[in-house]
Amino acid sequence: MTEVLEEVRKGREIVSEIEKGPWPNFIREAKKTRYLVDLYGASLYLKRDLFTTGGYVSVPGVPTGILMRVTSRPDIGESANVVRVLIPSGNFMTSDMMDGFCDFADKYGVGMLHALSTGHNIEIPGIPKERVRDFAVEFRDAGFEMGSTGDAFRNVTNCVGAALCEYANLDTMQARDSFYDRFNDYAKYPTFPHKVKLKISGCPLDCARSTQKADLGIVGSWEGAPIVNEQMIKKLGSKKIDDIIQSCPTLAISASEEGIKIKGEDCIQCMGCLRKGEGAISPGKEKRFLIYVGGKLRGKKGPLTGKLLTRVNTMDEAMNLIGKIVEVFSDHAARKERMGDLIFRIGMKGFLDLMGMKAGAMNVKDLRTNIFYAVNEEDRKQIPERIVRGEPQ
Amino acid sequence: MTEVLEEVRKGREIVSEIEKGPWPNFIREAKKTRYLVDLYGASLYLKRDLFTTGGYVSVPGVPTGILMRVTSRPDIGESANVVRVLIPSGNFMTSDMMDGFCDFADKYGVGMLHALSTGHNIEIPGIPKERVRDFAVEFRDAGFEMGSTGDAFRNVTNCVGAALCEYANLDTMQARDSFYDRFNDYAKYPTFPHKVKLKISGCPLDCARSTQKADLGIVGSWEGAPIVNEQMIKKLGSKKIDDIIQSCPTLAISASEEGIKIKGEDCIQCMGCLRKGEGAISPGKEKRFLIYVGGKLRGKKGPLTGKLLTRVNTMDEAMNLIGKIVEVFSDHAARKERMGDLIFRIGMKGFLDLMGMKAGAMNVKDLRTNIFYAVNEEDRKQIPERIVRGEPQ
Amino acid sequence: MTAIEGPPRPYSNFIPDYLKGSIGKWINHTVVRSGIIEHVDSEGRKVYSVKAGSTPNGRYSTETMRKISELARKYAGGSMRFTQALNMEFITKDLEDAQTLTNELNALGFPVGGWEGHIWNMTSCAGYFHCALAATDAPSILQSLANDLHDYFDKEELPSKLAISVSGCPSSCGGSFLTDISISGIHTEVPVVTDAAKTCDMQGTAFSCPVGAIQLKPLPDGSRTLEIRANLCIGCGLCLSACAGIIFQTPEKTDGHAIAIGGKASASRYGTTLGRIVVPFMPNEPPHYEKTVAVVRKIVETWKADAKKGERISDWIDRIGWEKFFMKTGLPFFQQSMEYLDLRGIMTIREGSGR
Amino acid sequence: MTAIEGPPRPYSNFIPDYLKGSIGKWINHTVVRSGIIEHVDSEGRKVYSVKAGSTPNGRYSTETMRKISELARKYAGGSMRFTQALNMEFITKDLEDAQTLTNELNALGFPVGGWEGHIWNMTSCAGYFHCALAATDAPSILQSLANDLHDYFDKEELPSKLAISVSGCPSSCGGSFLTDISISGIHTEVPVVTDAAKTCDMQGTAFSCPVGAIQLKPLPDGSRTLEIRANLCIGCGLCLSACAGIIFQTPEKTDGHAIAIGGKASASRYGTTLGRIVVPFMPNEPPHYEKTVAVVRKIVETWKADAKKGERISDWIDRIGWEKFFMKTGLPFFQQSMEYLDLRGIMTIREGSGR
Amino acid sequence: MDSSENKRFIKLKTAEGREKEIEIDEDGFLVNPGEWCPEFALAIAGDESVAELTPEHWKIIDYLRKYYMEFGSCPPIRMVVKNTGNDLKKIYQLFPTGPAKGACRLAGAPKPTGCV
Amino acid sequence: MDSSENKRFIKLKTAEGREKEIEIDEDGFLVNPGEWCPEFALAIAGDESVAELTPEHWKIIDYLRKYYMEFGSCPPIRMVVKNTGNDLKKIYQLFPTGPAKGACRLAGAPKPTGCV
Ligand code: SRM
Ligand code: SRM
Ligand code: SRM
Ligand code: SRM
Ligand code: SF4
Ligand code: SF4
Ligand code: SF4
Ligand code: SF4
Ligand code: SF4
Ligand code: SF4
Ligand code: SF4
Ligand code: SF4
Repeated sequence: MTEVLEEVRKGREIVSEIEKGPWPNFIREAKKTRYLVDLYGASLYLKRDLFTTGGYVSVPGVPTGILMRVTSRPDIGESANVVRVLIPSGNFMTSDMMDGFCDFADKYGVGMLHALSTGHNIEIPGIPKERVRDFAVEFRDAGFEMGSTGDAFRNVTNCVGAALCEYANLDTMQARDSFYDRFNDYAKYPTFPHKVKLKISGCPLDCARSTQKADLGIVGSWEGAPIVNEQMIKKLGSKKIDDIIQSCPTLAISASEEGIKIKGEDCIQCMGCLRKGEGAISPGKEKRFLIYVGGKLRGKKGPLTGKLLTRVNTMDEAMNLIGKIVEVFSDHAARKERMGDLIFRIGMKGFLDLMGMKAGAMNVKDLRTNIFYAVNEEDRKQIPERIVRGEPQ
Repeated sequence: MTEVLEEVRKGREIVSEIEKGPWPNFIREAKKTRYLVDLYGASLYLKRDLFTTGGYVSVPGVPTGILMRVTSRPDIGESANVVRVLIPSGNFMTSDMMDGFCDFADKYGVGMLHALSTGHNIEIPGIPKERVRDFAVEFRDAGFEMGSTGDAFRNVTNCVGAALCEYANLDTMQARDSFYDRFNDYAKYPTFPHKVKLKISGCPLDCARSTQKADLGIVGSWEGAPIVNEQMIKKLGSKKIDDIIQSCPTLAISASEEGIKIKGEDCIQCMGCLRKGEGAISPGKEKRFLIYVGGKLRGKKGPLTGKLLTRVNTMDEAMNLIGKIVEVFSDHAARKERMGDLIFRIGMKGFLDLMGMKAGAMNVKDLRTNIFYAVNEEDRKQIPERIVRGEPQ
Repeated sequence: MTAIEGPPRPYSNFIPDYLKGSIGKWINHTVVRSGIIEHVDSEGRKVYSVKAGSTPNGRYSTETMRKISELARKYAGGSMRFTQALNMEFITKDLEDAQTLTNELNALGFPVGGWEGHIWNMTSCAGYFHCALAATDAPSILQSLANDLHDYFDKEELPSKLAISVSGCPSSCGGSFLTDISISGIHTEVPVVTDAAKTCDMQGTAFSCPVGAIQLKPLPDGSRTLEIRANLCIGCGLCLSACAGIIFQTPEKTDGHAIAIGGKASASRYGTTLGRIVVPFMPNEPPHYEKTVAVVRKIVETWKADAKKGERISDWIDRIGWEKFFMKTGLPFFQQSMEYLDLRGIMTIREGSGR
Repeated sequence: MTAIEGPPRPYSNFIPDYLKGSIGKWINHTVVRSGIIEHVDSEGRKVYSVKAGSTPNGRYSTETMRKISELARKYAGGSMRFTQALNMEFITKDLEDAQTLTNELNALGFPVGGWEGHIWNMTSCAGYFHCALAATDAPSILQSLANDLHDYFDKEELPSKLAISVSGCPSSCGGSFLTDISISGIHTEVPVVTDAAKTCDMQGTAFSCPVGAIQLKPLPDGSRTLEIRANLCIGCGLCLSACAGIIFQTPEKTDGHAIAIGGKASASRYGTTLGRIVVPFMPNEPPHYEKTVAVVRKIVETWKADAKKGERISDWIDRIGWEKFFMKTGLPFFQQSMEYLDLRGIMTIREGSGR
Repeated sequence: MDSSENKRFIKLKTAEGREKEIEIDEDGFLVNPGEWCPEFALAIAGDESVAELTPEHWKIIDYLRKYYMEFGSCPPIRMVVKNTGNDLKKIYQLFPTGPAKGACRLAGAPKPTGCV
Repeated sequence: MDSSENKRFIKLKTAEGREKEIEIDEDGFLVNPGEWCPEFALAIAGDESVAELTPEHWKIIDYLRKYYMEFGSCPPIRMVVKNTGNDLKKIYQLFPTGPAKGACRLAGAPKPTGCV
């Protein structure tokens, strides 16, 4: 090597600035690896992304494909393909497992791990195209599955749930395990119109962000009032009890002999009182699982958060519904249309219709203000009748 | 008259049912007049409106026209034309004036007054077509103007304001009077693309509903904190003071030596504390007039409430702006397009552009979540520059 | 012919004399009883406003009106007014006058009431009584509601202000969508063009259609007629007011009214809100509209039982959410309340967690 | 080749032994200090979770990762996890281990922190570091922000949780729009089709465009090429991932990032919200992105000074409104934050009174 | 209702001296706009409180007719003002019942959509 | 970069015994889809871990080709399953690198848009 390219030199200056500072530093890490730091530096200097969607490599056993990455400046650095590795539920890994990943990264990659991707996979970057097949064989032999790419279920994620958290209405890790027991084909083979993400949270605090960044979200909850431990509540003292009462947005809580009384029909499971309760208040017994559909972030009309589809009583029902939803999605979405975009296009009522479900008050944030709406003959008969019968939703 | 028509007979039965009950009754009133009760009864029986838009009568001196009304069942009852009469500000009328209206209604109409229309005019219904001209001449001779029809300013309405109410930031009746001193031509001649309504409220409680059912609304308000009368506040006692503090949605109020302290920069002029204050809290000194645009109810996309255009410091400025707005409206609205529909079509920013005004944070309820938006070269330069300068809105 | 320009003014000519010195000086008001407010100015002067309920759509015989005018002469400085919400209002110079006036108004059949936790006002448009566009008869519906709920105007208490309005069609002249509870007529068919349309301003009629469903169609004889594209038409009925030759064919079957709740204008709490449609279609069933009255009554009673003091219907719903609203009232939820084909449709879908 | 189906499971094989007996039995937790939580189960058993900050975009050398793995072996039952927001988390069986571990992590350069009134997490996507779609370099921006704000992770207090995310483009892989403060890359030009597009799946590329701006254009020689209709294109950049032959021409001028605030997932208070764009465009100015950092710092400090305890940024804005937000932060209001050409555009207009 | 029962006509002499019957509706508006002739305007001017049709009147009528023939409708008043060089008051002096009503009727345009 | 520098070709014998050079891109996909012939598929089958092209393989390749000629793109896997009567697993047995990649390459369709 003779002269250093201008952009590489300038890039190095920039990179050495980024390397400073108190927070854990990705450049300091990268410099301990064979990662293309010079390419990265040049991209910062040039203010343009120097990676480009890579080509294609055929790897039997990874039907959803592998993320191919090339650079538009092979003179500075070449390829940077990456594999995504599915790890155990809750992102738990044993030390042995992590060491194993390190071994693979050293042998096939650039000696770097991406831990984790924001979709909660381990990524091993920098595997040259020629070595991907060999890597795949050896890696699968070691007991791991690659994936979370293509038009399939991406990695299903879950909060830590019952394994560590008193708010959990379900064992979320167990839920993810059984998802894969049942639906692995949907995750392995790319048969959907577009990717599908499922995230599972143990309670409405939604640490898995299943109401936001997932096509499908399951949130554990309950029906009626939270459970109040009378002895514990009384010990909290009146100031704290006041705090608890104030925390309820629907005013479901009032002071009582026993400390507090919660009107079950007024509770919207916001978790407010549980958070203030210091263990004296816990989720209700009648479990419910909220199914959200259609979250996605790159919306042409703005990001779309998940919409509540329905509540079911068991995780079994929830899983059945998931199966049904992806069928409907597969049958009706256009190519490369995410679930949220489908719902945006046909409307929530349209989606419920496809699902063979009836819209309920739980599906609306607000009612319409526009009086002009196709009320047809059927409606004209049915609406007053239902009023007379006071038919519940 | 020989036989009574089936629909009239059945109609009379219905009408005699409506005549019952404790609340002031419009049928009991109508029966004391020559109003076409049989026609009305028949329409209820037939479940179909029997009036139809009437023809045309030429009346010099009423450029905006007179509301012509015919019936589709002349065999039951013929015409029912109506004139709208502008009455004094605040809908105040002297007894003599009212008696005068009664005289006209007896002589030319059916002996009935519509007091008031929801647009706050006296209406004299039932003047036969042949007599409309004579009526108009005599009525104008008596000192009254008809109007509030056509593509012009409809009757401007206002809350009672300073004449009776301690919350008023302006003398609303005086404001309406001067509106007519200045803009009567706009009210008299139909030169707009569609009707324009202006309503004026003395404070943000908006008793004139100027933020809802008016193309143009002026709401008296102020800037900063309300005025607290320390002596009076202290007399209210701590329970009441607590109530006042609780009433503030922005938490602008805190307890203090002097009773309460209000952080002016946090006040959004919601009137909460004034309502609880029993006279101890009154509107601030720095008056502001909020200009709302685009309210209308029959929106094809749902009713449209008024949108805050800007705040000005004097009623003079407010009136100048009103003049400007109707010019812009006249120049840019399509035929029979209300102001609200125009704004809906071109967007608030589009409307502000036409007005030569800059959008400010006061114009938004929320900011957009959609990142895709035409940022052009100019913006790319300007935005970081303004960030650096921290330029205020 | 003396041309008068605009309404009679200045206003000072038309208000009671004893009001004049206090303008702009008011400092406090106290509700003496439902319908009577004492206003006090900075110099200690007092007046009393007396608010009396009005007939649906403000229809008065001149006979009655002359009596009212006489009461104003006797007790209210020779002048009276109608409020923004069309109640009668008299301003007396002392409480005794206010009370005598109240008795006289009652004797004439007019209740005195409103303010604070009461029904403040109930208004309706003309409906079948006078209008050419009505899909439902606003005055008779309002009469039924007022007869049913009148105790809340002057006797019984509610959590806060309640305003009710009824309009005969989506024009909402009565103020529908703005009041806490409102009813609005709705057509649900596509109108037809009859021969009588021949003499209409066809171009003008086409302009009148908010969705552009009306087209001019050339006829063989070189003349033109109007054509309504059914797939675009929202049945709004506006073309009927532009051209008498356009009519609905079976309004007795297809006309009805919708019920919306939660409108309010004032800046208090969450500010101005529009009514949202809880029942998208009710048939027209005069004289007493029992079903409609029952729905409204149910909403009022549920709100009364459940709301905290000072909570308007919109505030209440903001707090509890629609799901609880339907649960508590026992009203059925109609899919038709949910979504419709327009910009705001998408906004009615519930996203994410929370109410 | 043993085919494994799906991720390694059951999960019980991968968690510390001492956790197993307590699953589903937790009854309370207490934050011992920033980053350390004591969890107690119904039988009185306790464990401690230790949360440590991660590198931007989770990039670790195997050298470092082996050290971390060793710490897990020593102090956390031979296992560790990454949280939903990609911090490292270790579960120790006693407080002492938690504290020793904390010291060791600190020594390795990883702060222990988060929970309650702290920064809980800061995440970024790959950006220029690895991705083909980036309009801005997420990791270096996050690094700048984290260097600036790190005290709030473990030392200084904030009114409530604060989560920060940075994504290199609107795909928002980093979680933009979801977190209290988020930054997202944005392209502002129309891409061009180069010769290299020849071998792309043209039909598939056309499908990839969310607004249908891409058309297939037949060429004289019978083959086809792609055409981008500039008037429809929103510059989203999605076509670049479908076809490497499509590129932006002058990203150094036209690429930048937007700043959005107020996203949150939890059902608390008003429920899930999305971030709203307060600054629609900031230029890319590595290494330290001073302006961007200054804006974020300003927002954080203003919120800190003004919010009441427990108030997330979205709650705070809900309370004070956007007008006060701009007033208090002194940030300029950009017309471009206001309105855009789509369904929700109309919803950003302020209607009626109120916040 | 069969409208034929109620047919109304205006009888007039054309410039050429021919007798002509022109059908009008109950409000005096031309039923078949093609039948318009200047004499029609002359015949009904009185109804609209126009004593005499001066050149100033004709200028406005001509404009209205041209506009109507092109757009099938009466122009908005603002356009009349702009395009005939008269101010509003002047127009109302010339046509006391207004441009959109009286003047349009004289110009043979159909009945306006109303003032509601 | 001038792509001509990097041109790649596959040499094969057609059914008629002619020698033919077919241009491919760096990932082995046909550059000019018109040049496809069954021998191309035979020549590259091994790359996609297909040992032998049986009638079952050809049925799928034929379907893919037809679809590609009509729609200019590879069909979604769901459609392949539906229209060739094979279940998913079977298809992956036949084409271990998948229908949307390996099989499409054999059928001369362009490189898929990726798995991202
Ligand atoms: C690696 C990862 C970011 C990270 O640095 O950790 C990532 C990286 C990419 N994402 Fe992502 N996404 C990642 C999580 C996400 C998330 C967050 C999540 O899943 O929780 C989202 C937002 C949620 C959502 O799905 O909307 C996300 C929304 C997208 C989108 C937008 C899709 C849409 O329709 O809205 C794209 C573009 C696309 O799919 O066409 C995309 C595309 C991409 C591509 C493949 C674009 C490309 O071709 O270059 C990126 C590859 C980067 C690289 O070479 O390293 N990525 N992507 C994450 C891997 C997830 C995984 O392991 O499965
Ligand atoms: C008389 C009155 C109702 C009443 O019973 O008191 C009324 C009556 C009519 N309104 Fe109205 N509107 C009346 C106040 C309103 C209001 C309320 C207000 O002004 O405060 C509104 C809602 C606010 C608004 O403007 O949106 C209102 C919105 C309409 C509309 C909808 C316009 C729109 O574009 O949104 C129409 C239809 C139209 O203009 O094309 C309409 C049309 C009509 C017509 C003219 C329709 C017709 O041709 O039959 C009605 C005549 C009824 C009749 O013969 O008695 N009326 N109209 C009110 C007279 C106001 C006045 O004296 O100036
Ligand atoms: C008289 C009237 C104004 C007028 O010019 O006609 C009026 C006058 C007053 N209003 Fe009002 N409001 C009047 C219609 C309204 C309306 C419009 C309506 O009802 O159609 C509203 C807004 C609509 C709404 O629903 O939000 C309105 C929202 C208020 C509020 C806020 C109420 C709330 O719950 O948000 C107050 C404050 C209060 O009640 O504490 C208020 C308070 C007042 C007080 C009591 C304030 C005062 O005296 O300092 C005024 C009494 C003056 C008096 O004695 O007449 N006024 N007030 C209107 C009587 C209507 C009626 O007949 O019932
Ligand atoms: C560990 C983690 C779940 C996981 O499976 O990884 C987690 C676990 C807990 N969360 Fe969470 N939250 C986790 C991400 C989230 C997220 C997602 C995110 O930050 O990206 C959210 C929702 C997003 C949001 O911004 O709303 C989230 C919203 C909450 C909330 C509600 C906070 C609020 O202000 O609304 C609580 C309750 C609280 O803080 O009082 C909570 C509380 C908890 C507690 C402390 C509850 C408990 O009973 O222990 C859990 C501690 C378990 C532990 O010791 O690890 N967790 N939590 C995540 C740690 C993220 C991190 O590294 O910082
Ligand atoms: S979502 Fe609920 S159950 Fe799951 S970790 Fe968070 S707080 Fe616990
Ligand atoms: S969970 Fe929320 S809504 Fe339910 S009682 Fe507790 S604070 Fe109230
Ligand atoms: S709007 Fe305000 S000033 Fe006017 S009457 Fe109502 S409370 Fe008084
Ligand atoms: S007017 Fe409203 S916002 Fe202002 S201080 Fe009073 S209660 Fe607070
Ligand atoms: S609301 Fe409809 S029915 Fe009632 S007066 Fe207005 S236009 Fe007529
Ligand atoms: S009813 Fe309304 S939408 Fe239908 S044609 Fe008439 S004006 Fe148009
Ligand atoms: S957000 Fe954009 S730049 Fe970042 S990883 Fe995702 S696709 Fe790439
Ligand atoms: S940048 Fe986005 S909108 Fe523009 S052509 Fe490409 S995919 Fe379509």
